[in-house]
Amino acid sequence: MTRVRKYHLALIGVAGLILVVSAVRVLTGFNDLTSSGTIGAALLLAVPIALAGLGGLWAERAGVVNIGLEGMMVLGTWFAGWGGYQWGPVGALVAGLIGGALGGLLHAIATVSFGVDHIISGVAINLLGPGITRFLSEVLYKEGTPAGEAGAGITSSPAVSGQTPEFNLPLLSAGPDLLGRLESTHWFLLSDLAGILRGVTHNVNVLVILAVLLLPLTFYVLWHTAFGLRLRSAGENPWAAESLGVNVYRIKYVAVVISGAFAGLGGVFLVFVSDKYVEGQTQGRGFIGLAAMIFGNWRPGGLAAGSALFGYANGLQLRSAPAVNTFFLFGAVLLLVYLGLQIRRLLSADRPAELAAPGPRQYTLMGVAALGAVFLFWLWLTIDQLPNDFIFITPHVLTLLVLLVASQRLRMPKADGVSYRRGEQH
Amino acid sequence: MPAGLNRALLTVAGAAVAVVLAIAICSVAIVIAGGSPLDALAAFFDFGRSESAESNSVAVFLNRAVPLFIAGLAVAVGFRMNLFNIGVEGQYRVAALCAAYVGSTFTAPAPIQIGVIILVAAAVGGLYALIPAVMKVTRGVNEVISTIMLNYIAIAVSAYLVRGPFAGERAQGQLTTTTPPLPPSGMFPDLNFVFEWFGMVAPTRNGGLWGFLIVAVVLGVVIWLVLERTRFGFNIKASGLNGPAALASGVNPKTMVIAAMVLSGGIAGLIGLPEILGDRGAFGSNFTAGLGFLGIAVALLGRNKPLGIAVAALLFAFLDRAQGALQFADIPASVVTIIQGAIVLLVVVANEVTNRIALRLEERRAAQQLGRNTPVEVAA
Amino acid sequence: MSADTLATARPAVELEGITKRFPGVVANHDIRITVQPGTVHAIVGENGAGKSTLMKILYGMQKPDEGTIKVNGTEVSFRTPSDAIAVGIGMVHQHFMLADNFTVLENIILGAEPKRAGRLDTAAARKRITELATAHGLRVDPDRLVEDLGVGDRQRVEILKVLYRGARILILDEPTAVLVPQEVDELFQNLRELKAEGLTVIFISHKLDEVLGIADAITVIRRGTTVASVDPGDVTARQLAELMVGSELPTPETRESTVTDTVALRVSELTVEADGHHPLPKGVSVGEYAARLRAEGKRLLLDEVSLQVRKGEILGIAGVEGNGQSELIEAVMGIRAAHGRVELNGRDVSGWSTLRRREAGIGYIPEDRHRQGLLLEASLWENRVLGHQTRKPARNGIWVDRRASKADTQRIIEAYDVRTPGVDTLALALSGGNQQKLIVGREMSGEPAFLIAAHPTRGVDVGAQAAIWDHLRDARAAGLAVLLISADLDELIGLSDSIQVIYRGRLVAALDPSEITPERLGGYMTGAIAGTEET
Amino acid sequence: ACGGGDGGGTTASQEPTGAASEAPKDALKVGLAFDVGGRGDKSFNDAAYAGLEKAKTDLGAEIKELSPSADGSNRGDLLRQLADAGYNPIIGVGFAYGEDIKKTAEEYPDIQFAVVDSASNAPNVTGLLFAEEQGSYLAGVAAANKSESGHVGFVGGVESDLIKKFEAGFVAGVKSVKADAKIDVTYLTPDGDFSGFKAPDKGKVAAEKMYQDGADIVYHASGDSGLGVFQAAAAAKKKAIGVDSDQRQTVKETDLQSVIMTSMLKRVDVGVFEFIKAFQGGAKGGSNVTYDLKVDGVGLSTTGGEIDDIKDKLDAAKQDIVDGKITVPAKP
Ligand SMILES: Nc1ncnc2c1ncn2[C@@H]1O[C@H](COP(=O)(O)OP(=O)(O)OP(=O)(O)O)[C@@H](O)[C@H]1O
Ligand SMILES: Nc1ncnc2c1ncn2[C@@H]1O[C@H](COP(=O)(O)OP(=O)(O)OP(=O)(O)O)[C@@H](O)[C@H]1O
Ligand SMILES: [Mg+2]
Ligand SMILES: [Mg+2]
Repeated sequence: MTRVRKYHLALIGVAGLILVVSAVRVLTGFNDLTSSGTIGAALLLAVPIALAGLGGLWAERAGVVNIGLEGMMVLGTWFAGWGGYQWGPVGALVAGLIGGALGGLLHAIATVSFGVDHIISGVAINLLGPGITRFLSEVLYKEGTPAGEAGAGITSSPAVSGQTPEFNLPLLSAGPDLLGRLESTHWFLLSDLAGILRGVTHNVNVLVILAVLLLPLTFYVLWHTAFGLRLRSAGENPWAAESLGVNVYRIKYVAVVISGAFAGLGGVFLVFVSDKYVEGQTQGRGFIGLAAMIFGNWRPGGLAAGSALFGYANGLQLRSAPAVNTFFLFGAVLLLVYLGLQIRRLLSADRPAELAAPGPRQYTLMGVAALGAVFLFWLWLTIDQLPNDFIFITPHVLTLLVLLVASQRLRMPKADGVSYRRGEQH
Repeated sequence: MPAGLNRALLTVAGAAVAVVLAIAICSVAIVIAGGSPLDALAAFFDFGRSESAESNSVAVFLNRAVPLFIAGLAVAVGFRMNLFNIGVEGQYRVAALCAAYVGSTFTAPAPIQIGVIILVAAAVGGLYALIPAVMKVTRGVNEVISTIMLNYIAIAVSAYLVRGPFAGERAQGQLTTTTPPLPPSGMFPDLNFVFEWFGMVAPTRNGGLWGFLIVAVVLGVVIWLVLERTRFGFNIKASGLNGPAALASGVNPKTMVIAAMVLSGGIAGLIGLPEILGDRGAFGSNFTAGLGFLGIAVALLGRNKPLGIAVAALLFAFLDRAQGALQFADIPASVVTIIQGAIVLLVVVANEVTNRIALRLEERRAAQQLGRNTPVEVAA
Repeated sequence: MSADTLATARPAVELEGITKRFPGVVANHDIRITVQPGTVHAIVGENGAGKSTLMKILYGMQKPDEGTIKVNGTEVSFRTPSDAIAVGIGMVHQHFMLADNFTVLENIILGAEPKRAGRLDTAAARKRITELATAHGLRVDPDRLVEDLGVGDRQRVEILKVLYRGARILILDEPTAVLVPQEVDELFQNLRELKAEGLTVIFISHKLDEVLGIADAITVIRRGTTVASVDPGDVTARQLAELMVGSELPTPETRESTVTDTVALRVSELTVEADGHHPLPKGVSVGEYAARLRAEGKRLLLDEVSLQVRKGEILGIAGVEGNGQSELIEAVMGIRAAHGRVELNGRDVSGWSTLRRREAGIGYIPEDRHRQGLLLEASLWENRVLGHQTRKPARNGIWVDRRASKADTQRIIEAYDVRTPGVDTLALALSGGNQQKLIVGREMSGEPAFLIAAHPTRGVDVGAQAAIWDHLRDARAAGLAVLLISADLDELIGLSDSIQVIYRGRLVAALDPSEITPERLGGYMTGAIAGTEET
Repeated sequence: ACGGGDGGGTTASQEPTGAASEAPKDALKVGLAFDVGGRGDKSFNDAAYAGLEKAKTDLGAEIKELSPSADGSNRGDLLRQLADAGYNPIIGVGFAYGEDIKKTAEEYPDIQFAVVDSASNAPNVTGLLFAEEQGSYLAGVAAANKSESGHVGFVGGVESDLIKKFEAGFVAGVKSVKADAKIDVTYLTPDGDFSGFKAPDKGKVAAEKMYQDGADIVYHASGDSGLGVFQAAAAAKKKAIGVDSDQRQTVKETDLQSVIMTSMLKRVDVGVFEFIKAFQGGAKGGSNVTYDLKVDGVGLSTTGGEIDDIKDKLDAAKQDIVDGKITVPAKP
């Protein structure tokens, strides 16, 4: 009941957002705000984050904090590169999954079997991942080795042999490319919708599709299967699960290994994008994925939103730095909308007058909102282009702002991070 | 007191076993790589053949330990109360930059000059840590996310400042931008005289043994006192062990979050100073990065206690120092990272195991006393 | 397992020579119990006597070191609870084993999920649960979140969990500790029905009159071993208690009244909103604001609660858990934001922090000692410092005075008979009763003017209980004002000088403890008897 | 800090100093310290190594090469360890060695040092500088001439001063041909965050945008991120310009090779080798050797022959620079 209402609210929110973005786009002429290119880039950049986030989700829903996602992702990239050059894309996929899963297994052994603090184990894995992969490269990729002949170096693997297929929506995003045409008309709203739709359907790599499908799949498995119920119970109250005959250790092991495999899959994705393993190509995405998961309230939908926001901001910043300025205008419009809603609430006649009497706090808030709107508007008018250094941090700042505003109703699994031992409840 | 002693002995024994295991694991890796573990072992203890090389190696080793130790302290203050300050990395970057710049804008007698630099660094680090703290207490923003984001922001902001407002003059043909150099009074005197006590030649390495080592030691003692002996430290410990109980005891969790975070950030601000005041005299865009992340490992390895952190920092520095020597012995230098990771993991596993044994012993003792039904006098 | 006709002759459960050692403790030693099928079999014993351990062994959560278990005549060996569940044993634990963020349905089916094509078949589960619930008179809504449920509801969920698995042998470990009499009656009614259907119930309780009321057979355990098997018809509660501890059952009776005229604590119009605290609009009184919120249909956790406690008085608050007593004490402590006024010794402390209130002389025995009362992984002396950081003897300038704190901890250990090897022992190494005595001792030190005592003897055995009661009475005689909250109605009636009943956040009745029975009190607490204020 | 393969160069190398002469081949022990990333990065570390190896085969040198730790904090120590082990000369690869070389050189006045990408700052230090802006200028000329849309792009890995040199030269080169050409410039990360050299996905996104907007040639100076630029070019069926080494040869993917119209060569190998050779000949430090167009220390690769048709224009531009008629700016 409430779920449905929440879901509807989210839809309305998204619709409103698209409307505002569209208005801002028309107003400023930065078509990149909703162009299919930006959306495609956002997808490309969001997928590895989302995969790492899914890794975090699986582990933390089972009660194991996984800050070692970054290290597992690094393992994933290396193994994907190594498997990929020998056996092609499928080899990369399998090897990367196994690489990440091995990292997860290590984490599981430390945290589940030995009860080590989850953060410590994760930090250690973040040290080990780069160390081990560097070592493997130094041994297997040095000059004179077969891989070395195939183009490997100590910081990169040979290229993955073979291609992964890409897909289009027939008619709409390829061939006659109806969506593309609609997009290039730059009509209000219609073009935006077309751009967004085309962005997510044009030349989409099979791995992107796989990754995106993993989100609903995760939701299904965790919330609609017996295994998922048991897994979540390990994160909420493992002692209750234990008392009902659930093998909590096994569940946690499975969850953490899958978590590692997801992180590894994120690594595989990165390797597919660059066609080979490049040392350091994860660039802290494990951490960002973790952040996206927390941002998303330990839920697949939320983490998808978090990753999408990050990917979008990152993509837009890379594609069109000046368009980042429109965020000022965007912020101003949002503040105005907020002000409008407040004023409407004040003026609405169907409440007893004394009830509607606003407190000083409310007036302060409205004042701040008004000032903020003016200030942002002024920034938008006066700043031609921000220094590049500030453009780079758009995604990070945006994430912080959204977190600040979306007053936190986050709820993590109750036994998340708790060291569980069979037969010792507290 | 036997219980405490037992616990300590068990811990040390466990740690020793863990280190040996980590070395064993790496030996296997080295053998697989076609090297000889003995060569590797020799490389770790190979401090050079000449006297000056030896002194230099010792200086390098200790100099590396100093920032790691400070970083470990910074992280530990937060971790003690379950506050995950992942943002030490960004805090020290911003702080080092601002301190180096402010220090270069004036000239004063050395104690004042250096004092001001240290204060600025601590203040900037603390202020930068205040951001996530305020976000946490006012809006409930998870500090793990906010500090991760602020790390990225710190990189960009310092890149902007060091090339813009805070930029110094650049020599012709030089491609790194730095803040203006510190005046000589801003450089911390070295501790090379210590080598003479041990009958070694002073290190020729520029900067020698960094004098900031003394600040670090003092800081370590102060932090130990603060954490273990003061009311503030007690409140931090209580908040970390049991938040609701601390709250009920009258500890204001918001104040504690802010205080601990700012203290953590303030300490973090000092991480870059040994290098700046001891050697470089300026902050540049390729200033040593990653100390904040290593600090997490060091703090956790040292169990968030100053003495433990000191040991962990020395261990990490000792291993790091061998990077060159290992390559001379034709052994991949990445074994150092592997050993570090393996030690962190194995030491905590050993800790966990020994802890459990110690707890068993304590419970048994408690139960036996209980069985005898007689109150026992205070164990010291 | 169904009790087939042949098996009726055989005992449902036979435990023989069960021994279980923990490091340093023999929890169970050569235990022998025979439980006949279709009976309610009670097990009684002091705290730490080994009852829970024994039940955990029977439920496969712990392995016995020695001894055999026979279920329906066949010897069994359990590795995990699943093995026990498979032979038809179910257990309701002493502490609730529920995932708060799950629905009732999810909690019930966990581990025995109905599936259809790999998918959770919630429809089938809901149907089954509703059937079971109606068949046994256990009212629950399968789709509510457990965190929104009261203790009685949770208890029913626990029992449903067991029935859902088709258990024929039910173990109930202290199921009544948190229930009010009406709920207890309801539970017993359910148990009798189950018994009539041929199920076997093993029942643990510290409340001996309850035991006598429901049990068909009683086994007494002392210090880990069976000391007697008795027929409830042959013993009185007092005899039973003597068997348990070898001493008389103490009753919490206040002797002469020590109530003075000086008001120590005055609480007026204390109001707590359910959906977060909002500041009062300017110029609006608490009463108006509360009325406004009520008109808007908002829930109030505390609804204009006013009371006063005089020096030398113990004011008891009776109420079913979840009716606002936690909020009341937290608001008085300043842990929770609230509207209204709190005055201590005539001074308005409403705006004060928890720390300042504590410094002004409020002592606090929290309802959950592990959650709010102790640092389990810290030493006893550090636990002594907790809550007294800013006061002598713990404080010395900015430092914690370790020497003085340890010495004072030693004083508490002796004065309150805390059984421990020393002040450096970690708190978690102590048993619950000893932990509680330490907390009571701590909160009594520093001569508080006013004490909040929430469930001061919960889960504490009779001996320790008596000691704590004595301490409370002595302090009262010395002029201490006490706000007592307890689920143990005997304790509440016995100790209090006056009793107020809290129901849905409101004080609904003021009662005289000398005239009230637990049954009537329970009536007020559950809203069965409403509105009439006896003053 | 950018590149993608050891320089199998096509440009003839010339002697930069002309000071080299025959010398006894005994006891030449050359030490070299890499930049972060180290040996095997298929980039300029490997280019430096190629020069070192050449010294080994051609000059009979005994060589030792070391890589720094991941955070680069031990650069100075590596130099000292080489010095203590008796290596002379010693080469530091990368501008980050500038300061460390200076200090080490003061400690070891009897040893000759060289530093790639940074200026000499002590009497026994030789600065091996490369006129990347000049090579980039030629890349710009080539791009402008080959571009049909009059719209080109530049992707820089990290917004550092070194990479800005590339940008400045490229922009100047393009403008010299088509003053009204549109030039998109994008950097992937800020200075200090060196992940921009290892982010093919970001390179791809940035270049994709340029191609979508109509650019038909994109020049990259972004290390491994350049792979993404090439992929974007391949997907858009347009062209890209590689950097540091002849990437048409070093990039192994055949579909990517064909999009690499040319590469801006930076002959670190030549610089290193020539320095060693000069040392053997008795040359002393204290000055810089600039590898510019004049000595073919920078230039364009011609593999694939895609710029053969504009060879005369390129030669003319080159001649103008060599003659000093054109001064290429080193800052954007
Ligand atoms: N997991 C354990 N590890 C060590 N000792 C234990 C453990 N569980 C129980 N004990 C010990 O066994 C004894 C029996 O405990 P048990 O919980 O069975 O008592 P109980 O009779 O249920 O007491 P209560 O009435 O308080 O519930 C306790 O004194 C305790 O010291
Ligand atoms: N899981 C466990 N591990 C170790 N010791 C335990 C464990 N559970 C209980 N104990 C020991 O059992 C003793 C008492 O525990 P128990 O929980 O039975 O106390 P209690 O009197 O029932 O208190 P409470 O009412 O708070 O549960 C303590 O000495 C404690 O150390
Ligand atoms: Mg029990
Ligand atoms: Mg108990």
